[in-house]
Amino acid sequence: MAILEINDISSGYGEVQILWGATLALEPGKITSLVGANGAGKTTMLRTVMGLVKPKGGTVTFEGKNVSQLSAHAKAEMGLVLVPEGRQLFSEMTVEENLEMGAAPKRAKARFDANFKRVYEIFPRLQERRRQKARTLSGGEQQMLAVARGIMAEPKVLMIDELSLGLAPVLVLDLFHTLQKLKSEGLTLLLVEQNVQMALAVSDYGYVLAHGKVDLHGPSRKLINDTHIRSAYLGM
Amino acid sequence: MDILAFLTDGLLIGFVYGIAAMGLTLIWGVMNVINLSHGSIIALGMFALYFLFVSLGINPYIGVVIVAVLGLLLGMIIYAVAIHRVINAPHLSTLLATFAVNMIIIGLGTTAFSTSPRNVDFSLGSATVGPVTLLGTRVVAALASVLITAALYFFLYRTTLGKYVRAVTDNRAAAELMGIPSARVLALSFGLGTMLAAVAGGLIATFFPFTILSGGTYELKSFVICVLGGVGNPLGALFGGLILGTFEGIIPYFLPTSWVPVIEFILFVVILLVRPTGLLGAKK
Amino acid sequence: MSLTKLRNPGLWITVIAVLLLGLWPIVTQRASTREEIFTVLLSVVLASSLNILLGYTGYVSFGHIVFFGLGGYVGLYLIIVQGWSLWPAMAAGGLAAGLLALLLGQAILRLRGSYFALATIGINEAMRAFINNFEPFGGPTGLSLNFQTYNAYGGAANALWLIYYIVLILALFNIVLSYVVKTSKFGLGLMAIREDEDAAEVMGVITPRSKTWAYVLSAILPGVVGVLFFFKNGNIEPPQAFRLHMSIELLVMVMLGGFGTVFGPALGAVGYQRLRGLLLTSDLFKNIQLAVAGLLLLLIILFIPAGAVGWIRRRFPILRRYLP
Amino acid sequence: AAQEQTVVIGFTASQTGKYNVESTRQINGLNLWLNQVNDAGGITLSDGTVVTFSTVFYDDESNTDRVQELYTRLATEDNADFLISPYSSGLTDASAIIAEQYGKIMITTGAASDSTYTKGYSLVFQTYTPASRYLTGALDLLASLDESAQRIAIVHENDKFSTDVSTALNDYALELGYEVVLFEGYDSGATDFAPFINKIQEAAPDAVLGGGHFQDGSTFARQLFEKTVTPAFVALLVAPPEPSFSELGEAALGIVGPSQWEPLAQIDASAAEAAGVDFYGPSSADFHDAYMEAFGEEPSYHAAGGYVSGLLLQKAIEDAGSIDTQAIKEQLDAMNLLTFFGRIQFDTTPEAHGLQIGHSMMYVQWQGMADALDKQIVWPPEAVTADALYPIGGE
Amino acid sequence: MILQVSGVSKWFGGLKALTDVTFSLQEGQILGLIGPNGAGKTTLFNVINGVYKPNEGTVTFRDVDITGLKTYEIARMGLARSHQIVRPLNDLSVRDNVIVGACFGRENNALASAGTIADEVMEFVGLAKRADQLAGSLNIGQKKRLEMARALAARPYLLLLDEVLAGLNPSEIAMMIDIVMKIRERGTTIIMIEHVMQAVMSVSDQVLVLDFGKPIAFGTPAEVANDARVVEAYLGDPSLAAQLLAPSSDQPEQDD
Ligand SMILES: Nc1ncnc2c1ncn2[C@@H]1O[C@H](COP(=O)(O)OP(=O)(O)OP(=O)(O)O)[C@@H](O)[C@H]1O
Ligand SMILES: Nc1ncnc2c1ncn2[C@@H]1O[C@H](COP(=O)(O)OP(=O)(O)OP(=O)(O)O)[C@@H](O)[C@H]1O
Ligand SMILES: [Mg+2]
Ligand SMILES: [Mg+2]
Repeated sequence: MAILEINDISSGYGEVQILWGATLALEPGKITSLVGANGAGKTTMLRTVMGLVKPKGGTVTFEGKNVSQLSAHAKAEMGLVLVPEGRQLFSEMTVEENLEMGAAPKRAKARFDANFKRVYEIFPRLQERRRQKARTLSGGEQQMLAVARGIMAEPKVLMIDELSLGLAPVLVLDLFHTLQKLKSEGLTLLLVEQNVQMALAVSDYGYVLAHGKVDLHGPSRKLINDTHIRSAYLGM
Repeated sequence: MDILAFLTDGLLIGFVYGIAAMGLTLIWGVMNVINLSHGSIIALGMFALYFLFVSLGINPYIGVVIVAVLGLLLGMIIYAVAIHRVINAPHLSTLLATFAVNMIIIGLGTTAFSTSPRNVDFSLGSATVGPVTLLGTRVVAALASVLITAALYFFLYRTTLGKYVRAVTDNRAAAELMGIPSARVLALSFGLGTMLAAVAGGLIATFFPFTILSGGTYELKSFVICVLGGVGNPLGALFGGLILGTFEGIIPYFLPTSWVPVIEFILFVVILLVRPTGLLGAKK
Repeated sequence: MSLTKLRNPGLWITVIAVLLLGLWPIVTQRASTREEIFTVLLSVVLASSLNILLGYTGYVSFGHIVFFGLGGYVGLYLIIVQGWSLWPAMAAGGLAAGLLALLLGQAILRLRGSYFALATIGINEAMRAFINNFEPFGGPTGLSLNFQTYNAYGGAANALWLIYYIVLILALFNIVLSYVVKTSKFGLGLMAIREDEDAAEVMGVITPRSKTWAYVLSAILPGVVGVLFFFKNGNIEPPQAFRLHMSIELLVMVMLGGFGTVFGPALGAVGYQRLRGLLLTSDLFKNIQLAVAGLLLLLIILFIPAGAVGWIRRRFPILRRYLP
Repeated sequence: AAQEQTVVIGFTASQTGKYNVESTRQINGLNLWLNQVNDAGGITLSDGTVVTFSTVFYDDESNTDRVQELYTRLATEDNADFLISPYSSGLTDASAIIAEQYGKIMITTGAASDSTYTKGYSLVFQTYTPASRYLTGALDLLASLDESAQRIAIVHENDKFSTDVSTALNDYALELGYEVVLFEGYDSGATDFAPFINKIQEAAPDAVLGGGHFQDGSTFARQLFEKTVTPAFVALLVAPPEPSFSELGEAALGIVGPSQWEPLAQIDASAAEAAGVDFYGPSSADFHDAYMEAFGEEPSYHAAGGYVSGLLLQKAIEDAGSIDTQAIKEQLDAMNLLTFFGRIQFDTTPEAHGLQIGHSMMYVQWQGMADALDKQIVWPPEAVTADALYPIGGE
Repeated sequence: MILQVSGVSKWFGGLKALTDVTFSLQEGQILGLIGPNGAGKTTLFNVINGVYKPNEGTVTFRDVDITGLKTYEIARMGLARSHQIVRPLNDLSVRDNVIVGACFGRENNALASAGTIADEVMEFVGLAKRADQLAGSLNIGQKKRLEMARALAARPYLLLLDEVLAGLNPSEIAMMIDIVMKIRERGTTIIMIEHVMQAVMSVSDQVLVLDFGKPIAFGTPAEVANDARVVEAYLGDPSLAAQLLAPSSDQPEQDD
């Protein structure tokens, strides 16, 4: 049984339609990656799932419940959390306050202290900067904070848009290891990545989005080794 | 005659200015909405207190508490009806919306109450210390504003709900993604700002006569105070109020009273230029 | 700037719309229509001027009326006390306003966002309070014009028509001006400032200079029409000359019509002033006109927050060309 | 057969904005007059036409923006035959230009400034005692009460009306040999007079005169009392004659105020006889009762001003026997009579045409006990209803 | 020598973001600027183009000391940059955004000629199709390209690129690299900050590595990649570094 099902979803901005009936499902406890060219509609998909963009058609089902009509905060409350593109930090609040805000869902409160400790372990740099305003962090530090804030929400499904964006290589490697660890603790992950190679390497299953539709999907291993796919979809 | 008297009178009124400004600075700093209905809401607070006192015979200080509750409700209603739709719209839409609300309140208020002055005939007596005469009502108002400032500060910077308020203002979409019900939080903030305005009105009504138009003066002063103290900073509002009050108290000692506004506003602009984020620095 | 730009149909649509409105009382020769349209055209000038600062540059001025008031005072002083005629007095009013903007611009345009808006309030109030104490301008009593002054312009009736023609010409001029500014390199720099001042600087826009000139440009015509208005009004007093409320109404007009567009502020001025005018004189609403006007305004804001022209531009992108 | 004609009276009222209260009372007064004339069957002109009256009015929102627009509309679209001024001198100045330009007679009320009438108008007529004589009587009163009073403080709202009044008062005081120890204005929006009062205390005057409008005046009085600063004599503009001034309780006690008209002053036909002029219209008492009945509140002098502005028009029409502007202007120019409002006579010199020269102020004072205050006329001597309380608070 | 940075330090309160950074750059070169997150790379750009005034040290651009000049003065001297956190002029069209760059940059073009330049540059970076769209409605990748286009339109002598490759997929990266090479061919000097190693290593003539605000290595890509301190601070352990650098072999110009 999939934990998150996105069924035949269509959406766009104003008159412009971006998604044309995309379907995808996440297996619980697995890492799924969603790849595709620039402008394919990956970000739009995530925003639509969260309800930041109103779907024009299709449904989103989370843990068997139809959540298409719920607001973003209600979904976050249920454990469906997005680390958005462009970070979207609370720029005038400190690092620590940003993390606190991440723990807004009730379910996150119980594990607040543990999560706090954990994200500082993953990103010691954030601990050093904890009283600094998010606005003044370096690009990479902001990215760390965005991911850390997502983890603070104690999600059941964590969707990350462009995890590796602007991070130093050493950190990217670390981070993918951390994701594996989170997965082993039962978290379900959806990664949207430009670093296709790496995304497919850590994920169990992959979807390829092109022109607002899912063109292709399958176990990551298969995708990554298929030369046709590599050249046609992954630009490799 | 002692300059002390000038100073004390200025400070006492300063507390009240501070609390009148606090609602404005809260809504402005926290929600980034410049609330042009601030003045008329202050006036509604005055009228609410007046009717509670005159018609129902309720003690003004119990009245102020009732006024606070009414103010909170009114604010949430105004938010839901007039502001929610445009809170994320570009540019100054919210400014226009509150301007329209102001027109409605003043229009209806004038029809209902006319602009004839009302007076809450209530006194706590006065005490004379040396050259200084202290009025009971003003002292109570000053104490109340200190309490309210402390409470507001605590709320915004120490409680989770208060932090949600700041988070929503900072980045509404992100707040939603983090599970913060942004619409409710915004309504609450606006409600709080309105509540403060109404309470300020209620307190002022205990010692000044007023009309439905009286709020305008306090609105203007509130703008000045927001700058002195830094927009969005409740402590700053109190501080700014005290400075303004002190100016108003002291300047007449040296100069003709009619120069008070000239000096006051020039100083205001100068301070703005030297310390754009307020004397205390804006806390956001 | 090239002449081909002046062929833009959008400019001419706006000019012709205002011209038609302006000609209406001239054709009908009805004095009361003239007065109604005078109020409207006056606002067109004020709102379009403000738009150069507010709409193009993104600086919100709450106290723009200070230029109107100062211009009016300088002009009336010269006419009444120094015996000047209307024409040089108008020029002097505009000049005074422009100079004030130039001086202030250096200082307060360093402030951003709300802080600038607040400074403009401070300046308006300081000016009002100062003139209240300034004896040459009559202090609180203000200045008032002798009825005989109008004789030099063919009597009061003729003077009122004359003033009307002038304001019509100024309104048309202002629209062309704001179009020329908008489509110039200078205007592009202003809009870059509006969108992101720091980024604009990084691209080489000399922001202090551009902002100051925008401020000056937006101040001159209000100064000129200030002289006209108070000359027509016959007297000037500080609270009327520096009425903060009117500043805010100007903001409303700009926003209502469409922030940053050429046609928008004119449309907003017409819409707002006629709405108020009609409510004031309507038998049904005149007793509660203020509240009704507020309600209508609120509905407009809630349903077309980008202003009429902004809304059309967004809704029908093809029309953008025609609505600069 | 008798023809019938409706004469239209046009004006703007401040239904919103800061002049709302005064303006509303003024309009109430005017409407009372209008209803009374119409109920009595109108006025019959010399050609037998019966004239009745109707009004057209708009809200001027207490500011000049649209005054000219609206008066032009009244004069040209609504075909108003006669105009009444808006409330306040500033708005009246703007409207006078329009009245004069369209050749409409305008009776002004609530517009006290002298300057309006020195600008060359020929059709504008003032009902109020002008600002230059508004408060001078208070000094006469003071002189009659206490010859030793020497030091006076003049404190006023910094607006046109109050400044005009205070400047004239200052001149008069110097002329009488008083020492003006403080002459200072305060901003129109002022609510806190504490620093101002401190200053007064420091100057230690025998008398304080000045003020502005109702709200600042009553606030000032209240704060004087609360700060226990009580000069022997306090006279304030506008506020004290208002019936609701008594809501201040003890703080109102002893405060003197100039009034254009007072119900207590029994002005009727017999008074006219004594003065050797004609009397016209209702007596003070009749007006008072009729107003009470119509509006359920005590008439203030603004209400009386509104009423009398219509009454003067009526008188001029009757005397002219026509509604021709020129004929009526002549009647107004020649007018010299007593009404319940007081003497009425207009200046006819070109320098100050239309300025009110017949009417003069009365001065009232709140007396009695704090919870049962009475307003008494204390000046001029011929109208006095009670001896002035002096000094305030007793020796 | 087009740029000379000598002894530059910048601190924010107690935090030393840059300490005594010194380097110089030959005309026509590409300098890669790398280092861990928060190393001070963007801050260095900000110091060079005048956003921040350094607490110590000087910046000399084409033999003129530009330390402490305003950003617009520096821009007009022929120094353009892109922003890591994109700053599009949202309510202007893509074309107008680029025109701003052309108008106010070094050449101080008139509107008409700026338009021509803009069209050319948009074509160059692949934004031509979006010319009339509002900049605010672009997605991140497109905004990055817009940043680049605006900077290019200024026809600068020196171009500072802050992570323009982030968020692009491999084929797009290849295309961008192509663009960068072409810019250099035109004679523009470039400093680029990047975390995409294959790319920096393949285009840079020199690489400067910052760590905690201090330069820890400076040299050719190969020298830097083999520097032990760089590997430790930035790339991770050597085997991973090798793995990272590996794909660059089958990288070049495999466009589609
Ligand atoms: N707010 C918006 N308004 C209008 N169009 C938009 C908006 N945001 C994105 N688009 C357009 O929608 C299309 C899809 O964008 P989206 O961000 O979903 O792509 P993506 O797959 O996430 O791309 P990338 O890999 O660059 O992040 C793009 O063409 C973009 O221009
Ligand atoms: N305005 C500021 N106030 C305080 N600290 C700041 C400010 N700007 C930057 N910093 C800090 O300075 C350090 C250097 O930041 P900088 O943005 O230069 O890093 P960077 O090398 O560009 O990193 P990244 O690769 O993550 O973008 C960071 O730790 C950042 O938090
Ligand atoms: Mg994306
Ligand atoms: Mg950086």
